[in-house]
Amino acid sequence: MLRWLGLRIAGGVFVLWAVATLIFFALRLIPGDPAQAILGGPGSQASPEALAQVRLDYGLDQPLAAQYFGALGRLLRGDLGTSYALKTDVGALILDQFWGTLVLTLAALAAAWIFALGLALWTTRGGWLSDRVGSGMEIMAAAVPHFWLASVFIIVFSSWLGWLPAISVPGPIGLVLPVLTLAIPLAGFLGQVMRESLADALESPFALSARARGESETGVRWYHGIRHAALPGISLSGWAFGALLSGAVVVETVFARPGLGRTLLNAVTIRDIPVVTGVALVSALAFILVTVVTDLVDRIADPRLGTS
Amino acid sequence: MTLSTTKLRSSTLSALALGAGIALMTAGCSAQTSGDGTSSAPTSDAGPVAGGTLVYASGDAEPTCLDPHVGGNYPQALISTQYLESLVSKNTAGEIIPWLATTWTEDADGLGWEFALRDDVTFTDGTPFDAAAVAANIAHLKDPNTASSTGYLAVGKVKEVVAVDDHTVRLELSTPDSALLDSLSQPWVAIESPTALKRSQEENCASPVGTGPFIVDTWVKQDKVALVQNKDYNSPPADAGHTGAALIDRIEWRFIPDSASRYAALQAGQVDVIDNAQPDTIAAAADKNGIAELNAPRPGAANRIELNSSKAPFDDVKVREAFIRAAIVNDGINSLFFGTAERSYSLLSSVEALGLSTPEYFDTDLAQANNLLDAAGWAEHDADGYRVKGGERLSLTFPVSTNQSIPAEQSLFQQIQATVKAAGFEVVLEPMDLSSWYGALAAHEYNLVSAPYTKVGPDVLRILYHSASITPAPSGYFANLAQVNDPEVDALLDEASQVTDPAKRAELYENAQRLVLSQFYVLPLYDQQNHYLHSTAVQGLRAMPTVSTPTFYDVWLDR
Amino acid sequence: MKSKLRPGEIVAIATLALLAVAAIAPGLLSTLDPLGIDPGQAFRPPSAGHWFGTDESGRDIYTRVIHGARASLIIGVVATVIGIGLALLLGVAAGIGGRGTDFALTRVSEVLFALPGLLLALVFIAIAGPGIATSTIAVGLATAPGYARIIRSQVRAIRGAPYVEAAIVLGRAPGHRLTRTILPNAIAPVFVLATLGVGQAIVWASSLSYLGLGAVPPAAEWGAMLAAGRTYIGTAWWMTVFPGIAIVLAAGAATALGRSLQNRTRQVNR
Amino acid sequence: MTDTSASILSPAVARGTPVLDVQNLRVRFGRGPQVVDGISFELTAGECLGIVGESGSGKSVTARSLIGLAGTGAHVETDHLRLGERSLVGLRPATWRGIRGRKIGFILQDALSSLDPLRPVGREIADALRLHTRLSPAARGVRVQELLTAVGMPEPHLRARQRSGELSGGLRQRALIASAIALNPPVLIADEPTTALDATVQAQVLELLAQLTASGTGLLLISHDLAVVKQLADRVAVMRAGRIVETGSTAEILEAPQHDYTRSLIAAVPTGRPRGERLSVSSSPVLPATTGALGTQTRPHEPPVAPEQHPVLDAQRLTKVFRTPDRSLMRAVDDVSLTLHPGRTLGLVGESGSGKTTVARLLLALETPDHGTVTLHGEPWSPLPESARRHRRRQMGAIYQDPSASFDPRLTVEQILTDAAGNGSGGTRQHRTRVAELLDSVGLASRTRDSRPAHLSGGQRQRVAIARALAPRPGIIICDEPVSALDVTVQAQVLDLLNDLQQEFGISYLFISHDLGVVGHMSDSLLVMRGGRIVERGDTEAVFRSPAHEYTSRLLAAAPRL
Repeated sequence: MLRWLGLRIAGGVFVLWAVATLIFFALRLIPGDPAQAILGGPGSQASPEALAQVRLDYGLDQPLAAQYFGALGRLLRGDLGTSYALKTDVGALILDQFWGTLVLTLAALAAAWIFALGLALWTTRGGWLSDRVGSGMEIMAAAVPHFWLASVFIIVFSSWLGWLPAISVPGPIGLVLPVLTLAIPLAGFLGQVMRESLADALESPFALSARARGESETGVRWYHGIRHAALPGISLSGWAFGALLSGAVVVETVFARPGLGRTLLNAVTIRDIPVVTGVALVSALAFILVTVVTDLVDRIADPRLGTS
Repeated sequence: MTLSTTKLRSSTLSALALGAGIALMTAGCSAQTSGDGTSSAPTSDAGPVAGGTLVYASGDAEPTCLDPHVGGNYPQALISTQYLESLVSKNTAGEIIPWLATTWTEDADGLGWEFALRDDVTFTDGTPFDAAAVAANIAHLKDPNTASSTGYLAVGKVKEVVAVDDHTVRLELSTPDSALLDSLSQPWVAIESPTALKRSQEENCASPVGTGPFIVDTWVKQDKVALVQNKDYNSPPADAGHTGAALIDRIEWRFIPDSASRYAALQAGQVDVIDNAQPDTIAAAADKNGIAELNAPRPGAANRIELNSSKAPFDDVKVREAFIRAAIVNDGINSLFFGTAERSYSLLSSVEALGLSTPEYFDTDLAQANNLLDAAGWAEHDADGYRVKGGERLSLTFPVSTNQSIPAEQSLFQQIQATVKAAGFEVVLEPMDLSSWYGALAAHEYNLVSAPYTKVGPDVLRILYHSASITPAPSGYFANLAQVNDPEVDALLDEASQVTDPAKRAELYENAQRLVLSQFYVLPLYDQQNHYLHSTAVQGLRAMPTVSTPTFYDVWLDR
Repeated sequence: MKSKLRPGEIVAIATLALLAVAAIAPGLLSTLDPLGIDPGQAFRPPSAGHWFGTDESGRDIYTRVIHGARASLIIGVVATVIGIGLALLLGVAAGIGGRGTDFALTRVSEVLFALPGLLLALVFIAIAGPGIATSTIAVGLATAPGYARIIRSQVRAIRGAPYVEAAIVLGRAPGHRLTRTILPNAIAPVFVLATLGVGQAIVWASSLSYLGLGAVPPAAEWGAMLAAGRTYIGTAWWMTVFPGIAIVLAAGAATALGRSLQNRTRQVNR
Repeated sequence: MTDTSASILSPAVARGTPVLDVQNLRVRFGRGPQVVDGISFELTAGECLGIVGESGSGKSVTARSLIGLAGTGAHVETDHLRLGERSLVGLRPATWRGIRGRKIGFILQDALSSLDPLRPVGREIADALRLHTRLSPAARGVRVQELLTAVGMPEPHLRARQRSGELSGGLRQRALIASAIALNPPVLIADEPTTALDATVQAQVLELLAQLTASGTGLLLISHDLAVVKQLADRVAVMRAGRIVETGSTAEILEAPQHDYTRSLIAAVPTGRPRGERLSVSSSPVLPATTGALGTQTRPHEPPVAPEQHPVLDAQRLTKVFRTPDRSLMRAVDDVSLTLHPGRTLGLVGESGSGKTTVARLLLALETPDHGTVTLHGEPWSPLPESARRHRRRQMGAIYQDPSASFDPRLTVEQILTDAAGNGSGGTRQHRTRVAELLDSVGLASRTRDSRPAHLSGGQRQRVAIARALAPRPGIIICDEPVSALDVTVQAQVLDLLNDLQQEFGISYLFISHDLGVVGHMSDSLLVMRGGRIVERGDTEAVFRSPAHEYTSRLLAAAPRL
């Protein structure tokens, strides 16, 4: 297990390096002068002297290779650089924004899990109709764009009913709509997978064994079904987390929540390269951690994985 | 008195219904559009109450720096109006009035200005306000490291700043500048504490220090800026509603980019004031109790489409006229803006007293457009119904900034696209983000473009239509997007910027405007829309007559 | 094994057939001009004259939804083809290559996978400029790593399958095994994957449209219509509801069909 | 069994009392045919009734119907169904649940899939107690320990916390039995309880079941394997196509079978049957006949080629080391040498995990040996680069345990055989003739040529696999467990077919199986493998007569025989 963990960590470090490299060179392909982005962004009227000064200060006059290794060196020391637009430390900036997104995505992941599992347990093999209805709901949910769902929620729950705030407010109440918006499409995806796995489990010999032992259908679902339905959900959680980060870009914009998604969108719009790089690295890191954790949970939940 | 046409219309209607005089007194029964920069909210019977927190929701991009010297855009002006003050201000009649400067005189040759400063004002960090502070601010604006764009242009002609004594400052100019007072009234040249300016730019951006009624307390990026009351405040402009400290304790300045969320938050009571209100919500809010509107068109240029005359096909005035004659704008404005915007036939905002309105150049006439195009050699049509000349399709590239053009405006462009098709124009709309949009302009990859420009006074004409403004900054940016390169226009604008005689100045500007308009460089649409919706609990809200930013100094909360 | 179509499959196939008609011959379903503006008729709610109401420029939304099928389906299909095409290159190369190739290519797709899809799309659009073509490619790019993972495991599973070993025992050369045995078997499930992907690609592209980076107005495209109508959601719900339903129906029908194909292949292989 | 376990395991019913009485049980699914078509039997306390039948005979559905779990869409009817004095007809679901596990215990075939792989086995056993008693969780834990001890589970407290995947097959089956007998049910239904187990483990489990009947439980033992049933059953019912064709005491059935089908079942058992004796009844209506050019009833076995000739395949000191998931090294094959002579069959027997499949893969050069060499027809074979070997591949064929996985799922039988027969593309007359020839030689009807293997029966599939192996006209065929997934009568046919083909074509077989009976029947000489090593080798008859190694003796002793 330790050796496995070590390999995973080494793999993670490699992925981080590759992400940094990829993003570094990809962002160099974006048309536009980084010095311009530093000096007030598009449309500003920075003087040639100021641009020259900035190129010198930020090392933009150096060859690309030197810039790359410089950036890599700083990265190794944990320095993500300075935001072009905000002139602040990217690491600190991202740290500020990270928690909001983390809370949002983890809450959405949990909610999606509960919805998906609940719906699957409720409708699978409850008869032809309920199975169809359940799976239809999942397919529909998975096909709903976040921004549309968010709008509908805002209109219904904020404007018409006035039950929930339309924008982020402190406390859990402000999380309800953003989390629902992120969770429902994801629940559609997870639900489809969980339903399949649950249906397999409910037809498997061990379920027959349990019934032969006198277990009720509810009992079979509760003691056996849940675990098997959850298993593919756990494996998918790494992917789901990445999808949630994408969704967070939209959801944070609609609900005016501070967070990495909004930071990313702003940074791309104004070509704030260090911030884009930083967000990419942090998302990759978060993704790697989540994957390692889910793999770990997978292995604990399902000993078959360790041996096969 | 400068009233917007909107105001004129609504008051006229009211007057017809209720009789002159009473109409204005009772206009507050429901929320109505008023274009004079004061809110239409019903006035409360109770007197002003001190205290409370106001939540403001901005739809603009969050500024990257709270110091409007750095860069200098409208979102910065909006927020800095609450904590920074300028030397002079303007009243609703368009006259310059004292603020941090009490009196001023211009030298006979127009090359020197002397300002007497208030001697009882202190910055909120304790630094006294004096002549040295003014000098430090202008130096800060002119320092390339500040990277000022707007303020830098405003003080462009200031050669030297001399502190005559502690509370008298003299500005030496390189050439006379008739727009100097207008320029100095803008928030982008507001006066900041010289002590604070000595800090790093990162620090100064996060908490600029001024003399205003509020103080920047904290800035949580992507979330909000918290402003707190300046208890020792004593320097309101001459047209303010009261003296002493502001009435509310605190402002939470939030950034809600999504217009539907913003309006929903106002409806649900999570925010008190929103800006960039969309036309349909303004119309909807008019029927709602508890929500009022503040309409404050921005000064400077009207919103307009500029026709790039530097390259084919718009290098031919006939083609430009044909386009303008073919474009049907009014129907779209009526339906898309729900009566919240009035068609403009002027280069300048309706709040600019010297604006020239020429509806005669903008009659739509498809037959004439067709004739003009035939005459210009675009006589053939291709299979899709577009005109062609020498194998080239009459195609116009129209980059649209999704950050700057609101959805209704983007829809209007689509309608123009559809209507000019009847004359055989193909318009290719290219929505893009701000960086790409500036990139397209810098690369001259456009035939049509709509770019807002806010500046106090008619001097904006010089920036937008003088041939010198075709020369790009190092970033590639240039303001004369129609690429008007007319020595006659240049001469008129140069002279107007230097004369001191108001009548002469007005005449010069009128001639310049007529020249530009008659050559069909520009299709004016409407004023730069600047609508605010607010809860009726917000009392005493008004927009500064300078650049129409709302001020919360007189505001109190009737909750 | 041939079995009768289930009602769900019939509904899905009927929906897709209708969409195909709309995409190929929209004139059969609506005679109006999807781009024809009429400001005097703006913001009309659904009525007998305008089944789905009109939009902010007085265009008939029903007509636009019908005409939007082509653009949206093209976006969905092209983005999926790009995504799966890239994934095939990556996945197949990883699946059939040696240990080293597999390791390297798996890391590559892991790297892409570790980046949120929207980030990849945003960066790509920033590089290539916005528009319908770039956003389609961006969606393809963003979805490729996910497909690559599935295809790779598919190819590896097939490569280790007894029937491939049987081909070795029969003395088949690696190239022969690849083209005659591994690829044909690996690609079949990819088609299923593709039907699932089309719906998702449409949803992705609509999100890019919402962020202002998608299809160019006034082109009738569902995502762009949805994004445009969202501004008026409080006052003209029909502007978002109908294109929204179209997206959900198209994505849902494609997904439903994909899933039932998946189930059928599974049953056959059992 | 210890004293404690005896008390734990005795149901409070006197021996000889009827515990289960079934009259005219009929089951069908939906509008389908009767899967179970009117069967009747009675089970008394302490008695074991064996139900023997092949796949599709309806024996499993019968078993499930008895506990009301025939499955969705099943229509179950009986004249009467009594558990002791109580009728089980028309019970409500809740009442059924009170009976299952408490009054009737149920043991399914494969314990790996019949125990939830994600839950500790202790919990699975405790579930029965949770459902039917008011014991506290702690008390349940104690009882689980007792039960595990009673079923002979070593280190019960440790095992209770493990999941089924972590247990060996035998221990797993014990855990499953423990969960079924937790409430001392008077009736125990065991559906193929030992099918997936190695012979030695099977013997242990059967012993455990015997102890249960000895303590008074009525056992309904369902199996396809007469030899297994013989070990335990007092009476046997032979089932076929939903009906009981013959019933009687075990001795009567085995020694004086009345029905043809029973006779064919008995005849099909290879254990102890001399080499060359036919096992199948060619007129058997169950499957397409194996007649044709090859079909004669019996043919005395004569090695067609003299053993002095050069070996066709020779392996010297093969060693293969694998890395296990926990990174330790495992010598899967350790210093194995073997020689295969022309026209002869070399048997390789061993239990699961003994390394016999790895030997097959080394010989087929699908794995490269870490040490040792393989020589084919006197020339080097492995290790060699694959490209040097490829053109000689056609000299050696292979047949696998699971034929369905070994066919490309896209291909039809004809395509598979055409592909195997030549390197060119199919469709020519020559190819069609060859396919017809191959189908004929394995006794498949020519209409199967357009089917896909997935749609054929298990026996037909294995015949296709054999046809494919024959297609390149190889001199050697490696058969890895070729019959272990098949029913006895089908197994008999396939084994006969292999023998016939050897007679006709002079093919040499390496015949690998865990089933000593099958290997004994098929091989001229024999290798016994355990833990990667050959522990015994020699002439088959000699080994059976006087095994030299203790392990071989144990295997021989454990193998059920008629």
